[in-house]
Amino acid sequence: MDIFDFSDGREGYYGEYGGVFLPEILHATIEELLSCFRECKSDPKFWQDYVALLQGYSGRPTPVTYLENLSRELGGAQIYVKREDLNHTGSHKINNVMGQGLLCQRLGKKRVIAETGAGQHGFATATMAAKFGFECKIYMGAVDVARQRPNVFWMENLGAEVIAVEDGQQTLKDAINECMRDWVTNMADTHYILGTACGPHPFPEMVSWFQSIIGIEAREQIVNQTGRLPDRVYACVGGGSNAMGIFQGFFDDNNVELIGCEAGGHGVGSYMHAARLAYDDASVGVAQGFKTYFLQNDEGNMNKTHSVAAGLDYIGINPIFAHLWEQGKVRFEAATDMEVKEALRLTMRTEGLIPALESTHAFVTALKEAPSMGKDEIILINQSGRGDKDIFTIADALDDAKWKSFIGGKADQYRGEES
Amino acid sequence: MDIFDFSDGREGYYGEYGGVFLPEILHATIEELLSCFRECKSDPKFWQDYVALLQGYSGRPTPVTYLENLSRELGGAQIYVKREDLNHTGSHKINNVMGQGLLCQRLGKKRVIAETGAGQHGFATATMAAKFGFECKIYMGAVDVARQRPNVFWMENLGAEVIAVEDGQQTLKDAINECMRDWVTNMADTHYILGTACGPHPFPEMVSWFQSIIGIEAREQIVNQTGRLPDRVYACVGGGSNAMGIFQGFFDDNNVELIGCEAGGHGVGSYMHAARLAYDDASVGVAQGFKTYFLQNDEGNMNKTHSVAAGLDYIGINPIFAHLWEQGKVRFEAATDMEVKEALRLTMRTEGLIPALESTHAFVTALKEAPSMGKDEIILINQSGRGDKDIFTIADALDDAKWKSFIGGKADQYRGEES
Amino acid sequence: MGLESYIAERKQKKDLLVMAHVVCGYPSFEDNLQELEIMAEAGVDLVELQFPFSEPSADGPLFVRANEESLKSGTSVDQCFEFMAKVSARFPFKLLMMGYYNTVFKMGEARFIERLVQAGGVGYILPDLPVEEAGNLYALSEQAAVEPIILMTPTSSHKRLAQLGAASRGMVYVVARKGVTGSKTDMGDDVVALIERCRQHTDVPVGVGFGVSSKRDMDFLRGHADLAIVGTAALKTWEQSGADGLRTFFAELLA
Amino acid sequence: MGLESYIAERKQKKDLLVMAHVVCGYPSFEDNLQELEIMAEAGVDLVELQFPFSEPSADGPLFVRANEESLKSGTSVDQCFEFMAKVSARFPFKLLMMGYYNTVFKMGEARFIERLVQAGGVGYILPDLPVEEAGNLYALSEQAAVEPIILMTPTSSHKRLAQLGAASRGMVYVVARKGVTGSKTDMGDDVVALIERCRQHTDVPVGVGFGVSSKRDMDFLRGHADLAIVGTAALKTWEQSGADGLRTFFAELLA
Ligand SMILES: Cc1ncc(COP(=O)(O)O)c(C=O)c1O
Ligand SMILES: Cc1ncc(COP(=O)(O)O)c(C=O)c1O
Repeated sequence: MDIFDFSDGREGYYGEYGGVFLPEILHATIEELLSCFRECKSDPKFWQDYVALLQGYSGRPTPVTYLENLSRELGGAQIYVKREDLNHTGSHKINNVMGQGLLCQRLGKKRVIAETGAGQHGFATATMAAKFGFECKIYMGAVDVARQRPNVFWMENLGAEVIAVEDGQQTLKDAINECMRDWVTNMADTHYILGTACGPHPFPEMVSWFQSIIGIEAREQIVNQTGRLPDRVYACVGGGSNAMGIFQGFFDDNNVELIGCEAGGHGVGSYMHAARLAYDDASVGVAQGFKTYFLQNDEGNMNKTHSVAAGLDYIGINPIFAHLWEQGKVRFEAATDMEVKEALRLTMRTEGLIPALESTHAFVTALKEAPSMGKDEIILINQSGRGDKDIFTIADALDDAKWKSFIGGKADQYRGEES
Repeated sequence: MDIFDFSDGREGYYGEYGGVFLPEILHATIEELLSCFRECKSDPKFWQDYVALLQGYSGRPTPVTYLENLSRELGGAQIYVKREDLNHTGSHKINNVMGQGLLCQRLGKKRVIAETGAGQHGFATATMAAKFGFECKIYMGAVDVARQRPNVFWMENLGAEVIAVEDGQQTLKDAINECMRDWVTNMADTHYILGTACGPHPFPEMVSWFQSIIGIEAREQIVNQTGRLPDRVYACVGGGSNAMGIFQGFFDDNNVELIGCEAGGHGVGSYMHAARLAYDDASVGVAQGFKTYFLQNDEGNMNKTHSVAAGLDYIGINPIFAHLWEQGKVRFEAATDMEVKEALRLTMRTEGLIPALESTHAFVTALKEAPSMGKDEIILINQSGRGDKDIFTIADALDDAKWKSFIGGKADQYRGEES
Repeated sequence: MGLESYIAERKQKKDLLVMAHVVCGYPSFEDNLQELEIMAEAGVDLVELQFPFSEPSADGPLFVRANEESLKSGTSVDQCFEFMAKVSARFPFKLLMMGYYNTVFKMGEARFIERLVQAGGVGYILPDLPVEEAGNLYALSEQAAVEPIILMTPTSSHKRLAQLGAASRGMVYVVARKGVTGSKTDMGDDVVALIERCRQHTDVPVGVGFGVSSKRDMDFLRGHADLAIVGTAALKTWEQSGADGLRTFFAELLA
Repeated sequence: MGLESYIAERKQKKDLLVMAHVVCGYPSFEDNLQELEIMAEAGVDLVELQFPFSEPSADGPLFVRANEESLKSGTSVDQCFEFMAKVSARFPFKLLMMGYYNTVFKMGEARFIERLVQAGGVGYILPDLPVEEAGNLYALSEQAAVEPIILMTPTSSHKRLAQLGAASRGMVYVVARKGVTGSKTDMGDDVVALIERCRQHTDVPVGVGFGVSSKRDMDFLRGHADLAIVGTAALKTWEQSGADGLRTFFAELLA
């Protein structure tokens, strides 16, 4: 299956989803980007350089780890984890960013902008910009700036300017709008490093292509380690880049079931979640440059979303998944905030892994399904990132008294210094 | 050169340094440990298992990254970095800990204890204990608990009990004493996972052996990447485990200069540092189970030490280095707190790397020496860990106003919840 | 009467028409009415009524906030159409719907055109709907005799302008500079050259917008453009100095 | 008179001798003197004077704090030796230096032995100096006729006990249980068996320490050990109930 073969359908469309819905002023920029991307994609040297860069800088290939303890405790399927958390900057986001960095070099642009939700994409972009010598501006919803301060701190120290976006819900979608506004002004010297497999064509395809390195590695690794293909592959889905990344390794394997795990937030019916496909609340619309399922009201205005994981808290699903879901090729489930907390606790204590809150959504679903599977069945989870960045959120979520009193003490110390 | 061939000298001695100076009650335990270790060391299968474990769980081999920008800016030697920061839990400490975990399994013990300074070793140990299913207690000086709270938070969430040691200077050495006290009581079922290449024999040898994986990989990688050996290799030295780890790859290469970088703290003459060999303030003594250079007064009581990097803030140098230094085989330099802050800033902005404060000491010395070296010369720095864990210290050091106001806001939020 | 002939008719009396802009429901529909009253008095020729949207990514800060506030106060699409109907009944100028494509998409393109016609609108501006995606909507528009206003920009290639020109009807909207609405444009040779380039590819009247804010800009555009499009500057004036201010603003602009 | 004959002599009058412990300079040398006075009155036979060290890793919490406080108040090795000289001149019991090897190492082994003899000490206990490392110090001690007190422990193998026994002089210190100083030991068959095991490998008198704190412990040890070694229990009593308490403590212990 080549979902990126548009020769039969319309360029940039996956079924009826995708496309380019942008102000006319960006038309030329998108054309330029698309042709540069086509050049890169058809140039084997580009991919080699890309892989070499990630090997040397980010520690790829990341391993696949067997979770012996959890598999035994749950008594069902054998559980394996693809360790994107071991990447430089702590998540899969670096893959896409390094790829777009190389592409930006080819475009001859000297400045990059990016939106970020959890801050991981911003962190990765700031890192790439430092390495490539690009000027860098990161747009981040003010709410996210507040809950992901450690990432903001690192971005700034890496030399990026971080703009807290005060519009709208002050989260990821608003940061994307703000990026668009920057881009329509500065496209001549600026490349927009979109952080996930959403947005106008060619972003979904391009980000998916860079992230496909996850699935290429993972397929080979799991086959080497277990002698066979997994029965199910789980990945969390914000914009869908890590999930597209790992799923692409298995698109041609008909017996491998692919499960996308969305943010269930407060659960079904709460309207405080970001489950576009797993729940029934989303409908098709056009926003942020593309057509897909959005959490929106009848008039097409976006609803408030919520997740304990800032990186999943997005209104739209990537257009490729909207299509694959309708085709029955990818199943969608949601994990609630509560379930995420429990699974995180369990994974930390049982395996010594600290998945990012985003990634933990994939663990929730996998751990729920593993017990009813056979001992000879194999599960692969994509651990898209590490939880270090979430210390404030996790400490809050687990209501850690010592952490709180530590923070109180620190605050007092700082106030003391001031006066 | 095989420094661990004791057939000519005394077992566990490096020149006149090393040995076992422990209460008689531990004699049998140390004998048992030594014989188990000898078994493991002579069993090629053990090493294979060890390497496989680290590959699958911690992402080894870690890459060697070329710092193109810094090399160009400094205009001297070509700078390469061994990326121990990409390990699971964020530092080289995991190597030793996983090795000792396997050994502990062989010993048939079910409980582990460890001291920790920066918290990296405790974090790694708690992680290993979760994975191996050991009960785990971590001793940490109360001062270090205060300055490394994020690591404490993770240790606890990984299921370890963390004890804040209130004795003495409330730092690393006091945590070691407390471990000894636990060990003399519970040795029957407890293995003491010492975190660095210090302490009584066979710890310096054993920790060095596990860490030698760094040097084995690094030598091969740098030769593959550059076609030759490096001219100089730099590593920071707390207890000396990461430095021993990388240096062992080059002990037989006479033209490779090895440079250990100690904590210069407030500088020469300040008596607020932990430079045992680079400065003139240490003398030979016996404490914490072994003989080496300690920062102590004339009567043999230990002096207060200081470093911006909790993991380097240790009174004694490992006995192997004491010997190699006297033999002129390893040069020692110190980096001050101020220099560390500058080098960290530079490395973040120029290369997108965030070395741990400990590792940054090696960067300081390397960056100081690189400009006066030839463009055809090669430098290899061991980046022993990542700086994420240091966010509070770095934010303090860089006096980051936004961070401080964020912490103030968090504290207010927590206080609000209470009332 | 179609948009193009309306413009032609008005142009017989003055050489540069003015299109103004109102965000429906911001600060309130009552305020909107007052603004429109002033515009009508001043002799404005065309008005865009912006239907607020939650993701106004082509708008600058002032309109972003206006969209947001309007939605917060409960503005619905129904209200916007009702308002349009009322306004078109009451004032001499013609009305365009301005908004984002999702508003149209969600209600259905056919229904949108139907309601637009019912409310008396003569066209629409959807900045995030490129011509490639607009085939069906344009066909429906043609049947209903309402005009899709196509945007031409400084970054459009000749080839692209040809394509846009071929699809253009009623008028084209020439975007005077890169960026979003709301900041000042340096009117100069660039803008003139751009208008010339656009005219090579279309015969419909040319409006120029983005940053038009003063009599000077009007004088500059006269002879080059058919319409000057005034957006942010008017809203800023209304916010800062109310009805009197706005009256003065348009008086000076149209003097 | 050497330590062994001293013990033999004292044992003629009573069947279980007592060795007590004082941390030099904690709470102060004056307090130490008072404590020793009380010990002397009660008939204590031997006293360990602990020279404080910054890393007392074989000690329990009470002694750890005592070491720390003593150093903080400025106690020096010179003062400890001076104090030892004064005490040995004044009291009937014999004195042992107790401390960590670094104190000895830093001043030089020969000098240490010299000063110990000058101060009237008859031996020393260095818990972190294993016999393997003690060759030179033991030789010097033999020349000076002071005794290194060797520790035997519940974890020592027969082979190890044989090695320790061969090196033992003056007396051996049998550690009644695992752990550091300061917690209670369950005196029972294990302890008796341990003492028996130790006696198989040495002929010198046997002291038993770690957790000895009551008349019951004394009664238990009588007939098995030659000396009961009392450490933490006495210091705890002093801290909690001062001179009177300590007097009662030893009176009961030695009753
Ligand atoms: C660790 C991690 N996982 C997953 C996501 C979700 O993004 P995507 O669905 O594009 O992988 C994010 C986004 O920030 C993230 O940081
Ligand atoms: C990142 C890092 N580097 C270095 C050290 C110093 O230890 P060693 O000298 O044993 O490598 C530590 C100790 O905690 C550490 O955390």
